[in-house]
Amino acid sequence: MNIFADIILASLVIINLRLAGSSRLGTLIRAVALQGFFIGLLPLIFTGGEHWGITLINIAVKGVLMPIMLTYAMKKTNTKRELEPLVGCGKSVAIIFAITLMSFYFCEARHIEAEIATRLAVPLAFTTIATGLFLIISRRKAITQVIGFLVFENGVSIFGASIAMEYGLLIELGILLDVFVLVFILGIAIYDISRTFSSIDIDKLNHLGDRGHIHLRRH
Amino acid sequence: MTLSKLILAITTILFVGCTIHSIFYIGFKKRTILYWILLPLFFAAMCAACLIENLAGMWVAIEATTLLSAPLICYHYTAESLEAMWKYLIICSIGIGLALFGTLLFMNGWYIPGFVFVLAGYGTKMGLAPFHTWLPDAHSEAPGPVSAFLSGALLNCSFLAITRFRDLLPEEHIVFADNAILALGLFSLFIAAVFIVRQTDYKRLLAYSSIEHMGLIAIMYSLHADDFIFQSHIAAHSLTKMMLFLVAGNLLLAYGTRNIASVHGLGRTMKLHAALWMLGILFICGMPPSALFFTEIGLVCSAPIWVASVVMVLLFVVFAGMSKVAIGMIFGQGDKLHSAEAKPISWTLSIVPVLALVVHFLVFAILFLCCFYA
Amino acid sequence: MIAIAILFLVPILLVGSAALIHATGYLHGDGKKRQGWFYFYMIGTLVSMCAVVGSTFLGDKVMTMLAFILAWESMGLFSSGLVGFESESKESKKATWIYLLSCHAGAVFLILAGAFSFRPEVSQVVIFFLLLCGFGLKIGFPPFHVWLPEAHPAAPAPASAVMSGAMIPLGFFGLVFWTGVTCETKVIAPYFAWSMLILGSLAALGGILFALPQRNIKKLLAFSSVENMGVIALGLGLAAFTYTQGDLLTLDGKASVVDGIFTLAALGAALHIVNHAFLKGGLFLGAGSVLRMTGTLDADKLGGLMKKMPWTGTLFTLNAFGLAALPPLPAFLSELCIYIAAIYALSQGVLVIPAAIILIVMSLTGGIAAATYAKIVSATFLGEARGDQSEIKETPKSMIAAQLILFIPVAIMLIPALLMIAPLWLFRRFLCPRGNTKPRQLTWDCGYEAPTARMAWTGTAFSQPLADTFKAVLRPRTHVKSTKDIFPKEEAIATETDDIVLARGWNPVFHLSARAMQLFHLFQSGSLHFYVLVMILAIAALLIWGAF
Amino acid sequence: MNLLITLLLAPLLIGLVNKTKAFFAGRKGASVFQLYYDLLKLLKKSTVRSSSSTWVFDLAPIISLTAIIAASVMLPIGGMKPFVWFTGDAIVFFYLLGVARFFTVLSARDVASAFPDMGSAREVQFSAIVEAIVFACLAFLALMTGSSSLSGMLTAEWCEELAAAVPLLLAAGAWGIVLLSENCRVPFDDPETHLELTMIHEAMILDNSGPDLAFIFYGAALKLWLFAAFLVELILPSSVHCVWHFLAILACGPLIGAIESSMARMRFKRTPYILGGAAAMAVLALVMEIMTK
Repeated sequence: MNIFADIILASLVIINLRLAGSSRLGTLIRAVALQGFFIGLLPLIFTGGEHWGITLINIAVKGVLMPIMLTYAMKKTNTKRELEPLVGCGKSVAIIFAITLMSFYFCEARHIEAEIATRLAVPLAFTTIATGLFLIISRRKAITQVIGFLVFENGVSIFGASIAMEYGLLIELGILLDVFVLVFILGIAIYDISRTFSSIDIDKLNHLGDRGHIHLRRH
Repeated sequence: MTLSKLILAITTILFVGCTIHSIFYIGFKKRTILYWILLPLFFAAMCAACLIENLAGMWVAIEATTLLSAPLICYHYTAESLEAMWKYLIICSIGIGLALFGTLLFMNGWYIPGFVFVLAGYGTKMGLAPFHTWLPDAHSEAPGPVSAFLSGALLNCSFLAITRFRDLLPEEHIVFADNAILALGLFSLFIAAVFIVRQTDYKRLLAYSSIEHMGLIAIMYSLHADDFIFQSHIAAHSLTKMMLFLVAGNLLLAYGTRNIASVHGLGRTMKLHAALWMLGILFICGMPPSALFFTEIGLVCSAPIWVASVVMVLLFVVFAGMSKVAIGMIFGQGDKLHSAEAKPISWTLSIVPVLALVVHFLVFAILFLCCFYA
Repeated sequence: MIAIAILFLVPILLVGSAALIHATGYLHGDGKKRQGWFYFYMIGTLVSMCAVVGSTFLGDKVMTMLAFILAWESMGLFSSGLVGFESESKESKKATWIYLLSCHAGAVFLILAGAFSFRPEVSQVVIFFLLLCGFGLKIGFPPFHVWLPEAHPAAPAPASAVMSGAMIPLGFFGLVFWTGVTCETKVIAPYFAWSMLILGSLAALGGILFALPQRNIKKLLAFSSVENMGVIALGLGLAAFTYTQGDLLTLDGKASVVDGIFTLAALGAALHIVNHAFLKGGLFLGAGSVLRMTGTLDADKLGGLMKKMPWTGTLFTLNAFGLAALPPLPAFLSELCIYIAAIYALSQGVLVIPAAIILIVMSLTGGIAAATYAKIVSATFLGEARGDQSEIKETPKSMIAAQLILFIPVAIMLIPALLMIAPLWLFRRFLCPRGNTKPRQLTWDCGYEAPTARMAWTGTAFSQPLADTFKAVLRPRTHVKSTKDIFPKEEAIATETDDIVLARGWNPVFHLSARAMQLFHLFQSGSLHFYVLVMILAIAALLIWGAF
Repeated sequence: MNLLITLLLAPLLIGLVNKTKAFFAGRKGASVFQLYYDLLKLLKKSTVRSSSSTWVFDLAPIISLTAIIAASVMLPIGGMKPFVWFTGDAIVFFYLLGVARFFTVLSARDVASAFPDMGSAREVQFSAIVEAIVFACLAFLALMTGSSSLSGMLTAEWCEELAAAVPLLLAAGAWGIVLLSENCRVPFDDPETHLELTMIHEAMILDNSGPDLAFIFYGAALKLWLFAAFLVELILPSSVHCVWHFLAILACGPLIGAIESSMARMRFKRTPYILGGAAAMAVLALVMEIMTK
């Protein structure tokens, strides 16, 4: 089965680069949906087809439900593109590529793949987590940040799947539910933010902080 | 008493206190339904976090606390509170995600990186610097009882999570773990001190004070301070901080501003609240007869010399910042031009703070007397 | 030990009760309405002061230390309430804050010293210096004296009386007691003696020099408290120096000499504590009476009060006379003991250098002190009124009664003095042919017919020549409004003397450190991107640390 | 015995000073006993008091004179034991003079006039510094003689070599300056001027009259005597017969007169420098003594 796993993991690398390189929100959502779909498949492949149920739920939530919600939020807030990312798309791709190479190199050098189902999985998990965090740091739109968070979460899932961790069904579902609710709340918040700030630029969210200014606003 | 039971008890007491206070502070209206649904759920999630032994299960519960408390923070539904909620959600979720990653690494036998991610992840939730950045925003924007609950209960629960992982570490890694906790604790203390000096917002001030105490708790834990002292510190901090946040909420209600410079002469306008505020701030700074006074002395006695010195200096800076605020708000009539008018507030709002103070005082008086005679 | 405790308890109780009696008259208006708080703070302060003394009898070392720190801290807290009791303005709030901070800083040093005293790896010298800082903050050794001239003018007068008369000397009590508990005499005696000598000299000279140009009565008295603490420290220091002579003695057979020096110096210091309590307490109460009746403490705006307030004026004058340590009043006796100890040491050729320093420092201090008290008495009570005083009358009886309580020791010593001046008085009264007649005339003033009160010198002007001699230290700020036109117009000059240690030492340090702290405000800049970046960097740092 | 002589002869010293000054000025001058006549005349007059003044003004001359007399009780002259002596009486001696000054200053301030104020301000300026010089001298004496009482300190002996006498001479020089300053003589003060602006002591007592003024004059004369006696006892060995001691004290009168006639009063701003010089001399004497011990 490892050949399938390797194919999936290799395509995940490409998805990561795609995520870093695109400024269209639609593309990003589609990429993250595809990523969710592949990651949903991973446990199935690694464990030899035991957990059909959880796989289906996973794919349904990560590959379908959440992308739909994000698309809905995107339409509601009328945003199509990530206009001025803090790090440009070309540079982003380069950075993610460098991170990918580095994590592969480190994992190879330190021989930590010994018990892992496939030697690609651990470096890929690192890369995906890094991509998610990178998106959160370098993108301005609230939706992109949510996408970044999803990518980050997916990275953790890759790792979880690759070490064949058995949480038990309940906890698996719990984790999934938490992530889902989180994205749901974030989606609502995006809508509220766009209404209150008339934009979903995260840079507009900088009223709070300690820069010696005085809060005189009344509630 | 084990730590989890203690934290469970504290959480319960705080829940009772905050609920009673909410009856007067929030009231039952149509728009407060969500508040009344989420508050017990939030409490339930915290109880779950204390009770579930399974590490991944605990993770689920703690993530649930984030989700359930986020709308509570956004209760006022202003631009600022929305911003606070957003930051809270993003930062804490990343933190919690890291904690999950850490848990996985940990379970797979990679203890050091696993512990680092767990520490960072739950440390985010606990408010250890430099992962604390959501905390001042969320605490200052949430309504009084919610801030009290967040600060007094939630932070402890996350701390509990860290201790569980620390206990599972094999012998050879414990030194590193303790050192890492100590470093984060000291840094939290430092960051709190830095932001408390010249603070302009009294709720943020309390938030930073929470960071300070989380730092202290981390330091005590990492130095294997006496259990009694360590647990007393947690309990006393939670009680006092609840009282302070409730009083701060009342002041916000009366003055309509969180700006320290606009509040003057509490001693003449709101006598009871002035006394509560003064006592609360003195207590949280570890002045006698607060239990924190004894626990901080306990810390100094058990810590290495340089840690003790650094902690005392930073605590002094914190005291300098907080006492300046207390004096500025309580004494004098001040400059009429810039000060806000106080609206009268219901006496019922002072029930819980007074009770908290009395309980704190009584419980610890008895505890310490017993301890000394034993 | 009991004797020492009584030595400190007597001032606490007597000054405390006098202050409570005085407060019944002193509090009025808004203060009267809130008098419950005042008495709460006051009694709390007094009780914790007694507790400080009492805690040393607990026996067990740990318990004693804990109880002492507890009492010490609560003493600071209660008295901070007193200092803040009348605060209206930003300045007085700042004074309260500075006071609270200095109290707490003292406790911090004590906690550290107490905790470290159980660690064998910490040297006793370190512990001693921690103790010195902790108690020096209360005593008011430079550079830790800064709270005194801030807090005393802000506090109500009865509170100042208690704080200055009874609370500050407790620092010596604590210092001696704690040093005794935590350190070995042999090891620490030279450090103790030299630090007392140096700090005492600084406090005595610096205190009185800065007292001299002050125009606020209570500020002047506060600085003079620093001076008196310096004198006590000099006495203690000389007594401590005798311990450094231990070995030499047995060889020389000068044991009795050193014993004598020790006894005299320690006795002088102890007596001075009591005397200072009574005299300074009385002076602060008198200043309070002046404030209560005239509404100001600015000596340059007062004058001629003796005619309106004869009791207050007389008591204040005699107390000031006493505190200038002039014979035959009690404070002179205590200083005399220290002087004799020093001069005896010199004549016997032991401890020559400290004794010579003490002699010179104390004499210079005494000379300036006399000038200072002459200034404040004459500017406030003598001469002509510098404003409308038609409304002013003598204070309520309770306030005078309170001052009379503190006047007892002075009164006892005044009896021989009165007997001594009696012959000359009788001579003038009965033997001079016209000694009985008392015609009154306008002040001669070189024949000028219409003198006004503004022609007399103010207190500041009076002290100016002497202050000018020491202007290198005092660094007064002078505001001149002069005209360079051909025809004279209105001109004015005013000088102010700030506490240079606060103005040029602590304030810049505090401001700079606050500025430095603001650099870290970057951490809470409000940018979510930055927050997440910091998190990742921190994790990376932790991982790297863990990897090694 | 010596107390009686002191009390009787003190005004004569002032008379001698004035006579010498008159001689230098080419005048005949008043009799050397003029101060005695003045005192008698003043005692017969009535005292006029300023309407601004209080009991302080009334009692100050009495207190001052009492204090100075009390001090003179302790001074040994010519090897004769004083009336009262004890360890540390030197300190009481100078502090009693301080009492006299304190009340003189207060009474000057009590009349609310600029001239006495001016005088008293300068008085405290000089005396505060002088105090330190005096005590440095005392420290030196105590160290040198090994005695802590005036009667022991003021028993000089013939020195066998000049080097040993250097500290003593330094102290004596400092003391000479102290004498001039404390008794308000030129170059610190000019008692004879007719400009109140330039006087110290005389300006302070502008408003005193009658017996009060007599007390003050007598007290001033006594103080001059005491300082002169101190100077004489400092350098004249006690083995010399006591009559010579008294003659030496009286000889200080012409000496002071000669100094006063040969120089003018200094600017007030400059006088602290002279005092600083005196302080340096006293401290130097003390340090030299410490080094040799």
